[in-house]
Amino acid sequence: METPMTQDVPAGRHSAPSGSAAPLLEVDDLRMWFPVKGSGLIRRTVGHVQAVDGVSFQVRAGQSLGLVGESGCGKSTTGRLITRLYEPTGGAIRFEGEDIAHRSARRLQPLRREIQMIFQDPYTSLNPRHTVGTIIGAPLAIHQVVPKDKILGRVQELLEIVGLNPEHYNRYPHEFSGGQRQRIGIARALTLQPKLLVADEPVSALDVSIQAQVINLLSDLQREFGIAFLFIAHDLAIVRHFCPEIAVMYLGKIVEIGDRDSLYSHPSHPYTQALLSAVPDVRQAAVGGRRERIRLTGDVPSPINPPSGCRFRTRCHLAQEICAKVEPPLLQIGPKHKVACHFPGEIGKAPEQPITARLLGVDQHGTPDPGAESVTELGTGPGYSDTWLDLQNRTVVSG
Amino acid sequence: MGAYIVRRILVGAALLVTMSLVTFLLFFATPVDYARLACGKTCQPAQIEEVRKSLGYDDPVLVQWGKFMKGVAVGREFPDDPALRAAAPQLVTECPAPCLGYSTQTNSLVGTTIKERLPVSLSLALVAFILWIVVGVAFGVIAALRKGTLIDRGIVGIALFFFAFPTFFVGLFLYTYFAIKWQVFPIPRYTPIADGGVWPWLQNLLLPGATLALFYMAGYVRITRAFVLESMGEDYVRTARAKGLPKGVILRKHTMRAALTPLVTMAGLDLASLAGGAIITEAVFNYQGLGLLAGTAARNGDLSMSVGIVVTLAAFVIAANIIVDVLYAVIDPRVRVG
Amino acid sequence: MSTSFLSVNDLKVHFPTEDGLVKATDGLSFDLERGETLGIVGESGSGKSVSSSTILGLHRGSKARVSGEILLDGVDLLTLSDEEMRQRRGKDVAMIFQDPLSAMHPYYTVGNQIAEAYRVHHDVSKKAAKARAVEMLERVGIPQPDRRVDDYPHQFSGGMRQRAMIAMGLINDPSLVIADEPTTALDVTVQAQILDLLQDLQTEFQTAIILITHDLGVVAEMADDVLVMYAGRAVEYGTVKEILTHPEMPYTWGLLSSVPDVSGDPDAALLPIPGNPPSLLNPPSGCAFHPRCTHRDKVAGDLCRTQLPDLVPGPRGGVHLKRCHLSDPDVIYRAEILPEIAPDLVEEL
Amino acid sequence: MYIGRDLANANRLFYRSLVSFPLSADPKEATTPVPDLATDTGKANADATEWSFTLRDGVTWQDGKPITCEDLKYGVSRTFAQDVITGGPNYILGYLDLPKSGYDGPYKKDGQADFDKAVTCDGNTITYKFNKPWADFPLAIASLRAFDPYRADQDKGDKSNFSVFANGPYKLQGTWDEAQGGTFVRNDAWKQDSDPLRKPLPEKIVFQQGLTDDIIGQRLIADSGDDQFAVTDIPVLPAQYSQVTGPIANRAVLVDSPFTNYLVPNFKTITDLKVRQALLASTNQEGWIAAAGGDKAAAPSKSIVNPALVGYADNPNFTYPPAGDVDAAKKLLAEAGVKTPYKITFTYRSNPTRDKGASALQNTWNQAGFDVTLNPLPDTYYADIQKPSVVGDVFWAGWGADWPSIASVIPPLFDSRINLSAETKGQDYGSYESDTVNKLIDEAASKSTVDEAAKVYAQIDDQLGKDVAYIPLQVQKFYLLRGSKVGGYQAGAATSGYPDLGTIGVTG
Repeated sequence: METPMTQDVPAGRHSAPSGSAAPLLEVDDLRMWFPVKGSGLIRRTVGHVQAVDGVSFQVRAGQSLGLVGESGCGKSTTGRLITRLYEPTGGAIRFEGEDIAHRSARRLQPLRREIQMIFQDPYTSLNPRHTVGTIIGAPLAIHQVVPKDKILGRVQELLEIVGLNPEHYNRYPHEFSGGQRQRIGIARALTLQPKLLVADEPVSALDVSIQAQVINLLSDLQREFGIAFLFIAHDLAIVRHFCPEIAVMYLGKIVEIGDRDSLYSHPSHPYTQALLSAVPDVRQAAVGGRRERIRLTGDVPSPINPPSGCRFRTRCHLAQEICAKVEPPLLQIGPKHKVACHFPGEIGKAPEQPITARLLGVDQHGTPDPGAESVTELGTGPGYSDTWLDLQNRTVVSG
Repeated sequence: MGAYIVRRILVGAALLVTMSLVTFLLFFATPVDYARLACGKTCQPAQIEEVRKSLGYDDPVLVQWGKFMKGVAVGREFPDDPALRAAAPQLVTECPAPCLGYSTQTNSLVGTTIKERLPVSLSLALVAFILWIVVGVAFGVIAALRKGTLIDRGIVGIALFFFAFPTFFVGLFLYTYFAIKWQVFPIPRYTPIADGGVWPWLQNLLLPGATLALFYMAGYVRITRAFVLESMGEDYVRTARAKGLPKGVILRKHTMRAALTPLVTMAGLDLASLAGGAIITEAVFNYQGLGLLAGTAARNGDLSMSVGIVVTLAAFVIAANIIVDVLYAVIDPRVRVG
Repeated sequence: MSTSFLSVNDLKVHFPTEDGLVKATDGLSFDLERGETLGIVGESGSGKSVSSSTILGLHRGSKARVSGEILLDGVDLLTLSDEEMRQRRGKDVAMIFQDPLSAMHPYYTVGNQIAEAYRVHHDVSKKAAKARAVEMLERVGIPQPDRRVDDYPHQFSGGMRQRAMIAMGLINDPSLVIADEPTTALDVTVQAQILDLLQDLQTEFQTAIILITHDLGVVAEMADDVLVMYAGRAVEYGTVKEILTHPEMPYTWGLLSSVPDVSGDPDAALLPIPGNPPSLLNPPSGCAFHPRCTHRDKVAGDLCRTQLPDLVPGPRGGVHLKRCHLSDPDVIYRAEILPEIAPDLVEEL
Repeated sequence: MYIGRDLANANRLFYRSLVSFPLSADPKEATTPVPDLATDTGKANADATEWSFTLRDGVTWQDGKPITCEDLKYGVSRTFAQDVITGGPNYILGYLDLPKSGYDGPYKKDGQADFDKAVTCDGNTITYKFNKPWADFPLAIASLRAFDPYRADQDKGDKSNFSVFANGPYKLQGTWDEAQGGTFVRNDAWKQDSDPLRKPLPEKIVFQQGLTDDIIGQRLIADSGDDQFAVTDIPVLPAQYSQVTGPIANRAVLVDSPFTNYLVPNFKTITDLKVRQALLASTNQEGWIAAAGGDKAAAPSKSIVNPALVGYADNPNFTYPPAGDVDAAKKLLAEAGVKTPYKITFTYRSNPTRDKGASALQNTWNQAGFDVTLNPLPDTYYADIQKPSVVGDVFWAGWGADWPSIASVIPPLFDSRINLSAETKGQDYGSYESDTVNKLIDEAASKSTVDEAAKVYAQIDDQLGKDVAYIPLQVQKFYLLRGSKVGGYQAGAATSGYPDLGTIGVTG
């Protein structure tokens, strides 16, 4: 067994080391199916957009989980489910051990203080008719956490924290630049000292030079206040920079999840590999021309009728018969690394036989094989177990 | 699309039923005793009760509404009095389905009266509509193309001027000067096409039409101008320029089509609501359209007529909504439904 | 006298507004050869889009005051009549816009809009133009082009729309294509496909491409030359390799260090550019970047604030122009910037 | 048909009555009925409970058939079919000698035998039997159309309202459009020698309805085209008075209308006679009239009875100057010993003119020591103020007599027995209740001649004045324009102040 695998995951620069304590947020088999109405006389539900379909992950207190994927993969829906802007179709959202997936609006009220959201568009997410002071102070007033006469002081404190002039509390959003507006959004999210921030594309609408300012601000806040982040973005480099753990989503499912190093240096799902290879790299200037990359063909299929078995198979160069028949489980292949693929492996090292067949009780074509032994201890729930499948040796190892 | 239209029509019909009920409820919610009004000034209480009974106002509201709905569905007789029918059948009025009721104040079937009045309002609405659409849109486009110039400001200013003046003033002004003093136009009097052909019909409609059009025109000038300006700033217009298309083609094909689409909605609904009559214009020019009829019916407490008009107008507006939506789908492929 | 295919000399685009004169582009010069790509980078409002749409003559009919020279194949586009320019627009010079959903007319089919671009410059039947549109859609990699040609833009996916946009831009085989943020709104995998496509077409037709982007990664992989713009002016200009490996202007440093690197050290710092982009209405005196520049102390006196530096060759010489008063930028970059943003590269250089 | 001008026009053009008012400009003469279809003005028995008329020979309907006594009887009978034909002047229901409940008209014929006893035909002579004296019955016949003949075979019940089956010199051409009007042409079946009253003058008479008052004024002022032959019953608007000058003024006439405006104190709230007298004393008729448009619109009145009515006399109690006497009012309030300012609410039917008039009244009342709150009500005014619950210490009202007799003024307005009940105040808006007055009303009704009755009515009016049961405001005037080519123009009491279509011809 190679030593690096048994080592602790290198913690991110700004994040506290992960403990063994219960996670702050645990999402288990989360599903969000939006009904699709037919166009007939009676508008029957003719199908469902399977926006999120069986997603599981954990976020520990003060930690960051990055959620990446292309548009329509379900990452934003996941964020909205966790802030309970939607009620999920199925699965559990455990926040500090309690399932909040189906809590009533009234009982969610205290939770709204703990989980806050930062939005992508700093232009539309702030009410143009309210002053910045009102916008930031509103949560304080609603939740009655601070006496009325103290609200202004707290607002100014928050403005200072996010790097804005505290004297500008009586200005309106349009008087600020895009970056400043995003800071206002962040200040509003911080008002109630949340434990978890869901940041949905917090910088993608900003100019490059401003993006870095906001990212650094978020890092500082996380370090200072110990806030956990669910960081949703399509920019792989920014997610890598910000999050020590990252999940890659494709068509409503997590296809690969792991610590930063495992995922970016040893991506084992063909989709992750394709995604990473497609990112234009400024360092290529030294070499000139385009980088080698894995070309994906076609578009992302419709989430209304996703492909059978592995959802990525229609665009995958590794796909075989089994991929259409059996959905690959999210299999742990390292201490903090899981992948959902029948043929996982780093580029060029994919196995020729499906490694999952035996585990799933099927033969290598995906046909049920009663003789195959089913290995049940390799769970697919949220979090990581102490045992995993070593890809090179095809053995179960424990750390 | 077919299913969509059918569904919309069904929803519209349900809406009509609801509206008729609401009208009934509103009517009976007013503190006025219409039987007392109808009875006249020397009425004794017993007579009032008799009148109430003969008007059918003695039943509970819902029963009256139920009778109305039944009339719409299968027709009715007025008065619904078998004894009278046996004694003096000439006094009983048949009202075949869809029966909108019988007005004891105009002594006529509501449906018949509405049918008589509708062409007046429709003619007026149509002429006004054509005037304001043609003139309003044309000036709106000119203003947009000459944005910021004197021409632009002049057009918008004049439009606002007419908008600001009350309709009855503009109407009286046009009537007094163009018809009475200068006699440019004949004294307006509704002349059905059947009576004198298209020209007298139109000629008589020009003044009231213009009165109405002047009011609506202002809105259309401004909206057209805004839409055209907005459309001129759209990325696809820039794309069209980048392709090297000539200015005229860009204006016609790319700018105008997008700019005028939202007008379809406005225009359709405005036309539909005008079908219900423009009370003030009709009053000034003595055009006995639905608007005046509705006003009189409301004033006189003529429930049957009021309900009939409300339902007719609602039908127009609902129909216009459906047509506009369908038109929209034809114009804008994005809103096409499967 | 330059003999380049495209030669822009001292281009100025000024907009008189109620609040004053906006110098969107102020004294811009660059050259571009056939088959080559120039990347123009900068923040929003730096003048990159204005400059390129001026090349296309899109400023005509607006209040813009334009001066300088835009020589395309020796002809100064600014001296052409409106009609002459219109005839070249879309034929000799084409533009590919970002956000194709809004850049395409929602009411007309994709095929109609592509064919329209062809018919306006070629006297052909509608049918022939449509056939040509199908051919172009096929060339840009749209599956079943004969069927998709009758689709509306909203029925296309984002990537397909951008392909259609490219098909529209290239249908007349233009010798110069201006691509304005052609991949900004797209996912990375789609972006890669589009960039591949542009490159393939360029190889095939020897098209000169001006690629406007804020993504230095895209520039690194696509462009031969790069022009960095700030507040309407070029602040650094040269070959991609030269500029991106040895940047000499603190603004370029800022752009490089604001964006994390997907392949470098994951723990490298982000060094944001402080402050906000300047207003073009009232740009800072001297070097427009000086209020945000963390290196201005290294220049003697008040030079950065008072004097606009010229766009001149830097100390490394060659095709590398920079507009900065710093005398030893390369040293500073290697000593102060690189160790922070790419510690792994310090040794290599 | 129950609108003054329609009643008058109909009589002049197409519906003849047993007796009619003559074409006269003299008010006295114009309100004295003369024989029309009947050979004389009717014969009454001693106590005027029975009236007989004999039809003239040679009178026919527009289809040439003679008018019969049965037609007259049928016409009266229709009024009883209240379940089919609603509204209209229902006096006959109270007068005709019939059992209380019973007859329901000629259609269902319940109680027909009773009716046949009350109204009898003997050849060409019709006899009406009443349960009480009806001295001014001929006035009612001449004014209302309820006693006109009606052909049973032309009866379509309620739907007959706008159809005309004529027996006068004109008949309806085509149909009558209730909103627009209609055109009348000569009735060939009408014979001049059978009609002592009418002369066919114009060939054709076009009624145009629905025009706004403003437009009518403008058109008559402009006097162009067909408008030169036009007459109208719509008075010139005060705003247009300034345009009616020079030759235009020659085409205008100012006539008294049968309409009066008056105020009623609420006897339930203002119980003190002195307070009512103070109110009366400080009532500013002049201000009210000025608001209405001045002397072309109205004149101060001295009684609720219109001067054009038979037996009119000034009420001796209304002697204060038209502008009111504030000092006298102050004194009366002081005598009443009430706390001033004395709070009252003035309730009236709102329109811009009356709003102005109301504030003029308010002004002087306030000066006199009242504290007046104005309570303008919408169009449903009359129905509203009949309810005992509606707030008001003083109510505005208007009245026009149905026939030119005080019998159609005082009893309907002040007989508490027919008006007051738990649910309604009827027309007795002030809840005035006086046994004296009720008794006198009975006495007046028992008089068999109009003149005798008039004397009793004068007594009643005096009593009403003493009690301040009402405060007179104005007699409405009509300032009427006509086209320049209208001849024989006459408007007056016979036609309720409207232009008399029986005399109008065209000139030039």
